[in-house]
Amino acid sequence: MSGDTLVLDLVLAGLLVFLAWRLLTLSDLFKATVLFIVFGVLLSLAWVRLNAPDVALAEAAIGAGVTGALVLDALRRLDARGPADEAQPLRLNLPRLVGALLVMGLGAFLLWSVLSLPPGWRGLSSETAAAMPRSGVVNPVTASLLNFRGYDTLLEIAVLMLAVLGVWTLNAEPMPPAEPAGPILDVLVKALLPPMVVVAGYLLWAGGHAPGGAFQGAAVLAAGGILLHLARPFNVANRGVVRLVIGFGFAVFLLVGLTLATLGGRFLELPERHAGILILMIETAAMISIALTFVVLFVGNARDNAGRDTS
Amino acid sequence: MGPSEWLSMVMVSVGVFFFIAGSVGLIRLPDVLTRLHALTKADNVGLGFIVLGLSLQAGSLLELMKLLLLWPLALLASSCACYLVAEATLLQSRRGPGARRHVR
Amino acid sequence: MTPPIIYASAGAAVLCLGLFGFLAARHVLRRILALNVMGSGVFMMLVALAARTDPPDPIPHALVLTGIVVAVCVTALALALLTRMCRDEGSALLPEDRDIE
Amino acid sequence: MTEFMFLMAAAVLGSVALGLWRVVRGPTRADAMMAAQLVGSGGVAVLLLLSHAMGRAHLVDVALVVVLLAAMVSVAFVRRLGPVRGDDGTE
Repeated sequence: MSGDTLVLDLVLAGLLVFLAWRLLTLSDLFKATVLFIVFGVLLSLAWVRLNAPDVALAEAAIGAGVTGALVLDALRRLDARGPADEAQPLRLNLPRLVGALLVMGLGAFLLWSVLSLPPGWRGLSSETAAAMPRSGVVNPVTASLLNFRGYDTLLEIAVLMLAVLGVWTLNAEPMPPAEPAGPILDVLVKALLPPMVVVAGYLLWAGGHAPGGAFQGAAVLAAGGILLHLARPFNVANRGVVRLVIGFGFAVFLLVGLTLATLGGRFLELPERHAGILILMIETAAMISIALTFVVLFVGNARDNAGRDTS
Repeated sequence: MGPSEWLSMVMVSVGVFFFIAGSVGLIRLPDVLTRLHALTKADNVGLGFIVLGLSLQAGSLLELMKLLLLWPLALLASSCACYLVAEATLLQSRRGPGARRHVR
Repeated sequence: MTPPIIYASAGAAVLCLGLFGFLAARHVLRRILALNVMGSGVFMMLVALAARTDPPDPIPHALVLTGIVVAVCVTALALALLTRMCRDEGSALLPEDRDIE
Repeated sequence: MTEFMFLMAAAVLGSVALGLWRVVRGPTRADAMMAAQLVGSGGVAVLLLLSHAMGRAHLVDVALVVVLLAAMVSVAFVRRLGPVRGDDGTE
């Protein structure tokens, strides 16, 4: 590794730490949110440098994009009830000083454990490489998510559904008044939606052999939905169809697992011959559900365009 | 190194120069609209030069197509975003400096 | 000094900053941001330590992908709770923080 | 060539860091909204340069996603935190 690449890594890592510090200490929460979004984009550059392009895609789309839009939306709702900032967010008093010292101790311990790891340790990469031919796909991250660690991903989709249930139950977000979209915004939405759908489909298809997959594709698709909602607010009410689509991905995944179990295999243990097509099926269903889930998390449970309380 | 590599290195350097110019403009210029102008114009030109320089080195047709699709998308997105931010700034200033933004 | 060590150290620093912010901040929105920052620090350490071999270990990548998705769910739910609290009680601080000045 | 691309990527990253000074300093919210554009185009440039330097063509996909998502976040900024149209009777 030559010195030139190290310059980039040092600048990037330093910038990440600086952003984390500033976004927690700036008194204006709006600027903190801006820095949070910047932090997400730069973090995806760090994933690229660490040879984790799948994670980079997810971070850019979910960590920076969808989360950023969610926080901005919440900030507006808080703003309506007085200034959303603090004079001195992290001023040191005695309890905080003790906390800071403890956290610094934790940091020193982590640093020591990182530096003292044996250099030749290979983790689970050899085991994964040995199991890859039986997984049905070429991308080891997709194989791990959908095949080796199927349980985790199934429950992850369940967590997404639970979050939607929580947001619907809290009913916290009366929709803001629909502002007319200007002509330029209309042009932007019309021009960006088709590439977003194409890129989402491409990421889903590419997931088998290259970086990409259901979650990244879903986030790009959801970004399209959120963009549309920002320009022309629409309503995704808690209705039968919406619930059906949100549950679809989980249902398909569960059904595949149960069918395999009844056919004599074990739950979620994909047979070698059909693993590729099963993974694509599960991922397609999951992408549609997850995309709608993200949009619903953003839109909330607003039934009423006038901004009145709907509870 | 062949001439195409030299050419792409020159183009990438010009692109990076525009990026730096854009950031200097963002810091030095006196008001929001001029800063917006500096940022959007310089960054778009800079990205264009970098895309051109790298497309000379593209390994496959698919990669070349993706690169050439990327720049118009970035142009469109950032010029529309620039317009929207400028419009918001004008709306804000027309209401007067003391006017509190309120959300109904 | 290799890239994995640089990013793992930065990840430890980001984790600690996030943890301190989560413990010390009063505004709930900042606490939510801090929680996300802390999670990112954990992810940085995981992926950085996976990158010490070439090709990198894919299992931490899959774990971090799951983590990112769960983090956005948690954030959405926490923001909905915060907005509801703010609507019902008129403050974005937790009850025990409100009277301290 | 590879080293040159790494250096150029570092330079673009540095210029993004310079621009962030304005975001933190303000003074108006519009200055902070520019951050989405700044980090969008800068991030894409770094990704493209890294894609060439690290010899991984699929990083262009990441750049595409960053472009699309940065546009969405820019719109979210303006629509959620810009002034509400029609407040002053001019629209």
